[in-house]
Amino acid sequence: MSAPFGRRACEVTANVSSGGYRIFSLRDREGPNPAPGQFYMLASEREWGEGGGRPYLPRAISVAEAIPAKDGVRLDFLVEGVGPGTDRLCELEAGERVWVTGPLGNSFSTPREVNPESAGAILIGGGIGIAPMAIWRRYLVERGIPLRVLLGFRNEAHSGGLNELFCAGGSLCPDVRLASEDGHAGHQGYVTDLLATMLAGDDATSAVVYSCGPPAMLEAVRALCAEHDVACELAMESPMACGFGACFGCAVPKPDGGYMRLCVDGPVVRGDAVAEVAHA
Amino acid sequence: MSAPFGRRACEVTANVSSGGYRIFSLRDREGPNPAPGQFYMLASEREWGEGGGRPYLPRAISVAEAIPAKDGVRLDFLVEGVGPGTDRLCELEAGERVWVTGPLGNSFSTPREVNPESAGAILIGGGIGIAPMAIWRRYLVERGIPLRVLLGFRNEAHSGGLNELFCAGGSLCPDVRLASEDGHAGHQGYVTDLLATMLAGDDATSAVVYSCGPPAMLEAVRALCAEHDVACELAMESPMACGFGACFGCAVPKPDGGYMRLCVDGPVVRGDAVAEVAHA
Amino acid sequence: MPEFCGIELDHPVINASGTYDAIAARRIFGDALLADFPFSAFVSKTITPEPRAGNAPRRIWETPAGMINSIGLPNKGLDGFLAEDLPQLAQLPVPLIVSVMATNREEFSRLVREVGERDEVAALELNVSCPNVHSGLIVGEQPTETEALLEALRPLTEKPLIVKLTPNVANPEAVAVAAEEGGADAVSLINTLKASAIDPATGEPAIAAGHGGLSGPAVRPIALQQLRAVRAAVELPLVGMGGIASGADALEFLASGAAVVAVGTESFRDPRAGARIANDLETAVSRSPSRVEALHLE
Amino acid sequence: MPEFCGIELDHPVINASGTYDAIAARRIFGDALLADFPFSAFVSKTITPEPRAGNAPRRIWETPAGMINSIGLPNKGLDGFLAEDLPQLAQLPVPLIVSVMATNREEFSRLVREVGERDEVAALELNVSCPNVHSGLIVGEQPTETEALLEALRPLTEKPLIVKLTPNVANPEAVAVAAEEGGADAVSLINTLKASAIDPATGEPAIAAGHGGLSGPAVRPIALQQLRAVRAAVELPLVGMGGIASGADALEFLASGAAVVAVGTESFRDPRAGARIANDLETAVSRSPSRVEALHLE
Ligand SMILES: Cc1cc2nc3c(=O)[nH]c(=O)nc-3n(C[C@H](O)[C@H](O)[C@H](O)COP(=O)(O)OP(=O)(O)OC[C@H]3O[C@@H](n4cnc5c(N)ncnc54)[C@H](O)[C@@H]3O)c2cc1C
Ligand SMILES: Cc1cc2nc3c(=O)[nH]c(=O)nc-3n(C[C@H](O)[C@H](O)[C@H](O)COP(=O)(O)OP(=O)(O)OC[C@H]3O[C@@H](n4cnc5c(N)ncnc54)[C@H](O)[C@@H]3O)c2cc1C
Ligand SMILES: Cc1cc2nc3c(=O)[nH]c(=O)nc-3n(C[C@H](O)[C@H](O)[C@H](O)COP(=O)(O)O)c2cc1C
Ligand SMILES: Cc1cc2nc3c(=O)[nH]c(=O)nc-3n(C[C@H](O)[C@H](O)[C@H](O)COP(=O)(O)O)c2cc1C
Ligand code: FES
Ligand code: FES
Repeated sequence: MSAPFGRRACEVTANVSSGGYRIFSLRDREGPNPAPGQFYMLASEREWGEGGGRPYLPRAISVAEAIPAKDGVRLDFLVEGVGPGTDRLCELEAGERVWVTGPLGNSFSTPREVNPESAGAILIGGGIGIAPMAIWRRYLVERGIPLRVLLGFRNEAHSGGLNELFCAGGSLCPDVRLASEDGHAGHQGYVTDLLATMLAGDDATSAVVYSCGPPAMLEAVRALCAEHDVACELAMESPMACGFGACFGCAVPKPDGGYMRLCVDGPVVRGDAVAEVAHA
Repeated sequence: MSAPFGRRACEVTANVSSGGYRIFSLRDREGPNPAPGQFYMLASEREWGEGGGRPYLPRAISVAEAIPAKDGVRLDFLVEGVGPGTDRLCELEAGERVWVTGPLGNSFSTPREVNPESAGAILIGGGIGIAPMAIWRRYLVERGIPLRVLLGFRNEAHSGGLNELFCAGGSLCPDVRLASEDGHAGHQGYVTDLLATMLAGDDATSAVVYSCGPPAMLEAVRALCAEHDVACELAMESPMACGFGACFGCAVPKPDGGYMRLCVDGPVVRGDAVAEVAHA
Repeated sequence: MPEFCGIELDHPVINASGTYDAIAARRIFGDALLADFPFSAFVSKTITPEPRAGNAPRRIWETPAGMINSIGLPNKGLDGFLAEDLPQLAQLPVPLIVSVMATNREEFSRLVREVGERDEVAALELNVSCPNVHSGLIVGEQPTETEALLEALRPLTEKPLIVKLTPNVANPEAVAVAAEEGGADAVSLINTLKASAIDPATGEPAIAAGHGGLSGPAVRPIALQQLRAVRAAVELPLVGMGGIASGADALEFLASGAAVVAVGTESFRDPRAGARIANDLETAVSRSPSRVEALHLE
Repeated sequence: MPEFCGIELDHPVINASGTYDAIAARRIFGDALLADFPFSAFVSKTITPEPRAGNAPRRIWETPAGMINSIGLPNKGLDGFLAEDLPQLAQLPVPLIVSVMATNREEFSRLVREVGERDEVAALELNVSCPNVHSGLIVGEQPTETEALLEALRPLTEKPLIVKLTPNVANPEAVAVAAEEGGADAVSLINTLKASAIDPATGEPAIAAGHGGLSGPAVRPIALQQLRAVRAAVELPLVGMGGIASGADALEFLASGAAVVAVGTESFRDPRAGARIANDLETAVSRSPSRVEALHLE
């Protein structure tokens, strides 16, 4: 389904703090229900490019949850303030308005769509990358598709969204396992350690892996899946000025040379359709 | 007395609407008491030149009243929103902070300083130009200097500051007379009509005239005073980037050719020290 | 109804080359894009004789009131464009202007000839910001190179030829005069200004190519001045661009002698910016009819 | 302690010519200005052989992330400067750099000779953005004019000569090379970019002179790119400026090869901006010592 043409102003209905990040909600009266993996280009109506200052361009943010209601879809976003744009989004107040373009980009494919033989899904998210995993998990659960979820974070200050997006009745959903670099919760170490163990087990090779997180993590996931010959879909990031194919800024290298525009050919990319994920 | 070196952050203590304009107050803990006629360069700490957008440069605003207190001087400003800078100042909220440089510029001279023979003062203000007249009137009243005040405005929507700055006990101060272009209050017509009548009377020629208002009004005042050989001081405006003599942007033509910097050689200028006041 | 090089336009706002991919936008926004097309003519991204992949990322960087880009002209090449893109662009409800660039006269000639003979194409824009492989000089920086190029291309098509000037010169008006003498039908300006930034996270250039071009509101005062200088020097109709983000901005260019304005970077912020600006212009004109005459907007 | 052309500086932040009047500032801010002087050297406003009143107002105009100015170099002329201003500037607690400009070689020579022989003066900056009255060419736009001027001026003083480049050229590096070959000791860049704006209230140019020069954060990416291009072309120490408003901005220039940075427009927003930026730089350096080496800030 196509996105409404142009940007529209949506009201902020809530903004709460969550383990170092913020979760804010918009009421979208005009847009369709987004598919898991899609993103929006967002810019607050005020204090954004006023007179052209920074933040100036809109920022790409994945939808973390979408709940249809009578008065439009409620869109939830998980954001980490890392610069002028995300800082401004973190400060949004209920009642103010945000320019929204989207939903944009492609979305995750079900395990069956990826591989008719597949037995289930492994979702692996890191840091702010747990956002699209939340809506994708809910979608798969609703369809009764077997899944396991691996979430990793550096420390408690980077564990935002966990409670709101992966807990039910006050405790972690049973399909979710955690890893933390400082060991304060779950496995001490990288979340990809959990994936490596899992892929080393027999049953996992028929799963499809879905991942979103920092580039180094995505690259580890891509390499692990390639090694075990497991299909994977990565929700990637790249610098985006427009989000709708206009600027060609979001180029991501393809394995055979050349580039794809991540905003139109992604953000969800098959592990074998992308070159090594660049990371520092 | 010199201004503190550099800009300082002052807290907004109030902001009220007044007949189409706004009056806001700052608590200045570091600066000296300003002299009537002086101005400050103001820029809100937030939403001003963020990333360099407009408003970008600080804006010159005359002090309308200054009340010393234990915790610093309370500075009152009367502003009309006419563009991004004044619009932002109009929106200031109590508790937020404003970058302040000043007090800057020179100040009015008492009638005796201008002319040892002088019997008193005539203050004539128009529109937003009534702001410096308020603090100057209070100063003269406190010193028992005889004065009359003439205030003019287009219509009620441009009469801001009148109640707060020129009324006592709910009614207009007895030394104040009004003119309005639409006739809704006082003389119907220009405030300079009142000045012309007054200067035509015998007693006024020994007065010193003080004026602040739109360029066309200042020019009318300057010409009337020159015609009647009455000394006058005009508080003028010109575009200011810095307010402290650095940019040379605030040039105002002198009668004998050449320019003065209004921020250092003004904003108060003797009527005979300035060329015809440029106006559209 | 403005008229530009004999082309009737619904309003004076078109897009800047390389800042709108109507084919991708249609996929994303559906037929609403066509029903409500934001520009009165569509300018393609610059095409080159052979396909190009474009530059390695990072390609874009936000700056105060603007952005730097070094995209590197990714495109399918002439043949790919004619076969795959042109039929789709022909479905747009507005006239089509194709932007072309090559590094020597023979290749430029091939582009102009093959693009120019297609009925779907209303005009060509010559992007002359590239170095001439024979002379080593950047064509658009040199009046003589520009004039020679125009003289070579002029006989090859009857379609209007628009020369897009680079702003990275001391006297853009000299290049505009050369374009006029060489037989151009219009001049468009400005392209981006050479710019760079350092990524604070690495201390290295933020743009992988080392530098790029600055666009957005930051450059508007420079663009307007170049437009005014060129306006004083040539008779040709001008397409003004550089940082236009509102109807008021567009009016500055129209009041300074542009026949048409182009919107680039602002479309990234608002995919319908072109329509918004055209609409604001119409309102401005109907509010102060005295300006209509001055701006030739009737 | 950075060293620049043999002058010891307390920190690498100086002011941009024409953006700080230390004499007026001292009158306004009192001796606090001297106690806490924001720059490690003071550059005077450009002086000319004869007094100038400057341009008619309106002289300044705010733009997105910047401003346009057309001040027109008001100054007391050489004699007035030496008699009235120099003694006061000599009281500043930092080395003094005097900016000079003339329209022919004889007058430029007189400026350099008479200013250069004053002990109070540590260095001279040559503002070469004016047209040569003999050749009609803008000196700083032409490598040959620049080199010839330097060759004429070089023998007249032993004080360092800094050449201030104009950014309104295709290849600032060619002019910098000419300055180096002519015997300059340093190059400073950028001066303002030609710019204009329309006053929406009148539909006429906002600046009375018709156009002016753009400065402020808007131009920073352009300035940085020109600095990098010049850095690659000459060995001379460089003074980098154009839109520097923070320590992070200054680091971009230092990381790109500037020996010293200059702050202009930002001082209008914050009279102590120079000190703030110097302080931010020091903090940045002490926080990541690995950068110190790269930036030669020790
Ligand atoms: C498809 C997609 C989905 C995303 N989903 C989410 C999400 O759900 N939640 C979320 O929080 N984020 C998400 N992001 C990331 C988010 O878009 C970026 O973090 C955001 O654009 C950063 O903007 P900023 O202004 O906050 O920070 P920026 O200032 O842009 O900088 C972030 C970092 O990038 C570098 N940088 C980039 N540009 C500049 C610049 N011009 N100047 C200085 N430094 C720069 C710096 O190293 C800086 O530390 C997503 C991105 C994409 C592409
Ligand atoms: C000494 C002094 C004292 C003052 N005291 C007061 C006071 O007490 N109260 C008060 O309200 N004001 C006062 N002013 C005036 C105030 O400083 C200006 O109105 C203010 O600078 C306007 O800024 P702005 O951003 O609101 O409007 P601007 O956008 O600057 O525009 C105001 C008008 O000027 C023109 N203009 C100027 N620059 C631009 C630009 N870059 N782009 C577009 N249009 C522009 C336009 O025609 C516009 O309508 C004083 C000025 C001086 C010099
Ligand atoms: C991302 C991007 C890509 C561009 N690609 C092209 C191009 O392919 N051909 C061209 O002539 N100009 C190109 N330009 C320049 C624009 O057409 C325009 O001249 C410039 O951006 C100034 O306008 P603006 O400030 O409105 O963006 C590009 C600009 C941007 C920002
Ligand atoms: C108001 C103003 C006056 C200036 N006067 C001069 C001058 O007299 N001589 C000169 O060489 N440069 C002059 N400049 C240019 C600055 O020195 C500097 O090169 C330019 O403003 C870029 O730096 P910035 O962006 O930090 O202001 C002036 C700039 C401004 C804004
Ligand atoms: S973000 Fe602009 S093309 Fe992808
Ligand atoms: S406002 Fe800058 S010199 Fe007067």
